[in-house]
Amino acid sequence: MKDKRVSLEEAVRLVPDGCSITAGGFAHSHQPLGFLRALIAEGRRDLAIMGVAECWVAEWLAAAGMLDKAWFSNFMFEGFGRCRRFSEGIEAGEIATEDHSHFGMVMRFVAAAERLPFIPMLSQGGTDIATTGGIERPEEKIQIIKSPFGGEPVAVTSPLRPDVAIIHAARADACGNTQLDGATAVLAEQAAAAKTVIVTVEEIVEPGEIAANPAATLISGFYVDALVHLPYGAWPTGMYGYHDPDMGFLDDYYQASRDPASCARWIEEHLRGPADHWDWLGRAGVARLLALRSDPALGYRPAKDAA
Amino acid sequence: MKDKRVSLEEAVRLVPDGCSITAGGFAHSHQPLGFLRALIAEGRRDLAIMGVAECWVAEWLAAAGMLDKAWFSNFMFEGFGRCRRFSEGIEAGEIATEDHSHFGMVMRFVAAAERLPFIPMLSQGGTDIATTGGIERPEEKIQIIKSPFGGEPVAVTSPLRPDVAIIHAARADACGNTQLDGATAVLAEQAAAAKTVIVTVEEIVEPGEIAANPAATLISGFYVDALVHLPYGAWPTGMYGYHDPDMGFLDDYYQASRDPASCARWIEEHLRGPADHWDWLGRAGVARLLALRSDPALGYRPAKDAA
Amino acid sequence: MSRDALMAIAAAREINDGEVAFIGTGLPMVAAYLAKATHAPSVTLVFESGIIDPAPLELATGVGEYRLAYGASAIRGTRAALTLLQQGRVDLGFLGTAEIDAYGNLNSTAIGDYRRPKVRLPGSGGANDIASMAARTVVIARAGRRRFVESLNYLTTPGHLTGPGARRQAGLPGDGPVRVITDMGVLGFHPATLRMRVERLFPGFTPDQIQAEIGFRLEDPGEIVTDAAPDAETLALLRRIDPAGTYVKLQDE
Amino acid sequence: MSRDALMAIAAAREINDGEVAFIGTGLPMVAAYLAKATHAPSVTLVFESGIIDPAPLELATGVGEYRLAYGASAIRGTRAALTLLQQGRVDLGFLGTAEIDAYGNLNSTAIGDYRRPKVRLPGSGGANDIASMAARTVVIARAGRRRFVESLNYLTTPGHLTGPGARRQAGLPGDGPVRVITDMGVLGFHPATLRMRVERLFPGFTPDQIQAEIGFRLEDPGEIVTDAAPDAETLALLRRIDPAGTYVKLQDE
Repeated sequence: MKDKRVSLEEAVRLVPDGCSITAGGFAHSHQPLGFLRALIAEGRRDLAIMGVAECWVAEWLAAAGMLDKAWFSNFMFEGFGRCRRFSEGIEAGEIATEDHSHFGMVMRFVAAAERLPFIPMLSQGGTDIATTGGIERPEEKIQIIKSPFGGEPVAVTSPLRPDVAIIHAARADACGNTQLDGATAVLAEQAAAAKTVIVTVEEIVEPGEIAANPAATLISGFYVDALVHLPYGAWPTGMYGYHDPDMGFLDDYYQASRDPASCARWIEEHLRGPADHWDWLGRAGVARLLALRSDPALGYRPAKDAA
Repeated sequence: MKDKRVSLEEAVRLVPDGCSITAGGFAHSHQPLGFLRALIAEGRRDLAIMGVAECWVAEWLAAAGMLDKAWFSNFMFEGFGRCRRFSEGIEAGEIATEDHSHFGMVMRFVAAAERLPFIPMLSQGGTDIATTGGIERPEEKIQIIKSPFGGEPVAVTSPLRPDVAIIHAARADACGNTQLDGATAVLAEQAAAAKTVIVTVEEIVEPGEIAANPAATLISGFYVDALVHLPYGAWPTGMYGYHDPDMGFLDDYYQASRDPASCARWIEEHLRGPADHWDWLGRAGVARLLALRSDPALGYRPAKDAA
Repeated sequence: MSRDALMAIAAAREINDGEVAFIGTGLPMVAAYLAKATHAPSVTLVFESGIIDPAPLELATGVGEYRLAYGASAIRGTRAALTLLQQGRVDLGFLGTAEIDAYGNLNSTAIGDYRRPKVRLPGSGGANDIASMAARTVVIARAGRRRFVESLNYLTTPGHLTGPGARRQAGLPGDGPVRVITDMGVLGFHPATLRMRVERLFPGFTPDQIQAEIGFRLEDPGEIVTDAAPDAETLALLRRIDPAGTYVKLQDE
Repeated sequence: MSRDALMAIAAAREINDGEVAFIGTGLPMVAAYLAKATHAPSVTLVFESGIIDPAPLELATGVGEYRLAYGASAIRGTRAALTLLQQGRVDLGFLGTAEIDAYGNLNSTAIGDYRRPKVRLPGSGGANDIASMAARTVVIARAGRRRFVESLNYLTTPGHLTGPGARRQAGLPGDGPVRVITDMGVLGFHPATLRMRVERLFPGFTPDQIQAEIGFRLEDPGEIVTDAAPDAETLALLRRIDPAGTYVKLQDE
């Protein structure tokens, strides 16, 4: 395999105006927000998201006015509430949507990854997900067909291929053999489905460290186009085994997002303001970041120790 | 979850005459031969195998006169040659066959496991695997249909559900949460597809030992019907991280299998002769078994140390 | 006695020992740990994040939250968790909703026109998958005429769709909802029509009080059970599982 | 100079740097490590057992053999390995065979009638999957009229099937075989008919000698290259990779 390491700036250039992205993460965990901040600071237009649960990516793209379309299954802020800029963007007709179940999105990624023109699945049938199109015509997304073997009705869905996957993970070797601890969300399927794959990681390690636990390799290097060493690249979302989500910082955004004007100021100050990744982290401050660190025996920071 | 532990004798009773079995293993690795020996000693008739690479299970069932039918993709003895009793059983018209590619077998297991009436795949089309039936009518196994989205031709295959899966693994907790080190072959798909799942393991461990590496759990306890503590349960095939295959013992069988009469004597002596699992291992002898043990840093026994 | 507590206890009652239950954040998580601590010690809990059978030391505030991973017998990804549903390995799932109709169909997508909604909601997530593929489901929804509606704005998650036979025609393997747990009592589905009717009442409520909060006509009930007030031991357990009352307050506000 | 060595060197030449190659036991494994040690240091090797990109300390005697696992960057199961083929991530696969026809279709299933064969062979294994789904394949087969036949007893593994267009109609995404490496030289496929023809000769062989060992008429060749004898460095590398001559003997017997 080849060395995939590039700078954050080089990786950001792989995301052009008008492209569709999918991003790793689940709820307040391992969303590639370090990369996203750099992308927003750089500025892009007319992006589409194809996502399962990367609520912060969808919301910040919407808040930055960069999001046009969303193929997705669920974006909300667990413990807070709705993604306000994203939801209001849809209500205002500024963001077009195509809805799915989680499994529906995952299976469209799988079909795209495996070059299958369709894939059967046992959910989504009988609902408006299957019959009400927002971007596609419904019959392009889901159909109920009869099994060629027994004639039973079964739903089939079509492939959906994002242009770029952006994933933050725990560690990789220089060739991009990538591991993540804890629940792995949809990272493997997203990486396999996308045309271009960008991985940011907490640590770049020697190949021997990957080979020491080869069963944990989630994304092999041949899927990866660009690898960026980006510690705290998920912050303010968390990174299992490294640090908890920064609920205070997330709440700060959530409060600002209730009002379009205050939200715009927040985006300007926090996402477009920092000079680079280190400035972004530096403004939070070392004490704040280190206070989030996981207890290694638990994989998280117990309540009694919380920052 | 519930405690799944039973004795080897109780587990053997879960395999009735006339049933179809699938067994874990790949080449000379982790085939459930301790269980198989007990099954052969107990005696069964008219069994079917649904297998990918469990050559020793197929061969010994054939040699013991217990095998009627085989759905499979490849049975051969890597480094030795053909499975003689199995192959000659087919040539004599005593064993009916249904051929697949490896991926074809795996996808039929996946379809059965996931309740899908069919599953699309990109191999097997255009060949006699798709058009020549040995047990099923060909159109029951594979068809080429047109995608309902774009009209492209794509092969679909039907589900295949074994009655019993028999799997030897490294370790499980009492509830049957099962782990295997090294390449995991088709174990997860076989366990998910079968109606009844029997797992034999080198070690039964405390739940905490499973929870210490939860990403390595290959088969969750709710798939498992019976769990048997059966050290060296793969012998004379190997167990990655525990012991190498016993190539001498395997070769002893292979040489005997060249002739039906000598093969029958071998089966009688070695498989039907031992009183129980401990006698089976005891006849091999402690020194022989321990000489196969893996180097823990390598997961195998390097050539210079080989028994 | 809080309505939260009554709902959590009613939800826990739906879980049988030895089953595999697919659990979301919030009240179902509290109910699941209540069941596990009482009548269903060998239930296996599965979460859509890919966490299977954990033994968390503290109540988690989300299905992907790190404290939920502690002690899990398996951790994978979302596809693996959802595939358990497709495999038919999940006996029971819990669902919440913004709107529900008489057949137990749910809307968590949009109020108003789909393309230009008055209120955009979060979307299905795993709800449609649970409702389609779990052997049975239980909906948890406080009563109210804006929630229990004659006609949904958008059908996100299948209940019994249009009634008997409709789920099979749509290719859905699970049997659909068996209960709807409200804050006044528990509704079930009439076996012939698969439309909702009252089955159990929480202490102090009447069928008419429930009907008054439901925007469609409930089927005539069969036999109705009235629950007793929960005992002190159960309430103490709830307090231990959710000490801060994050999801289940023991006193109504 | 052994024919084994010439075949292994010809096979190694088919591997380009940076590619993902699906490798089976035997001569292809030696060829793959020869390529990796010379012109293709960043090739990724994938094995059907689920072992990806290993760095074995000793030559393995099988794709599931434990010494092959050493240093692997990923280890999964067979489904994951075969799924790489379906994903189109595999550039190249190697195949062996008992019978091969003019289109590069292979038989490794049965000689004689399928249901009552004269000789039952091991069956497809992963060969059909590699041949169907890898971007391209290379067949390794010693010449001989019982191997290179006009008509197969059983078509296990697709070459170009019946010629141009046939693979697409059968739903096969890969482009099929590009080379057949024999012990006398290397055959390719005529671009218009997709039937076999001579492309390269090993030192000392002529096209007529190859035709004499082939049971069907080869297409007229285009330009034919004659290989030089391998250099000492390459032979030393082969010796280091396979010291016992398990798969590649350096002297013909």
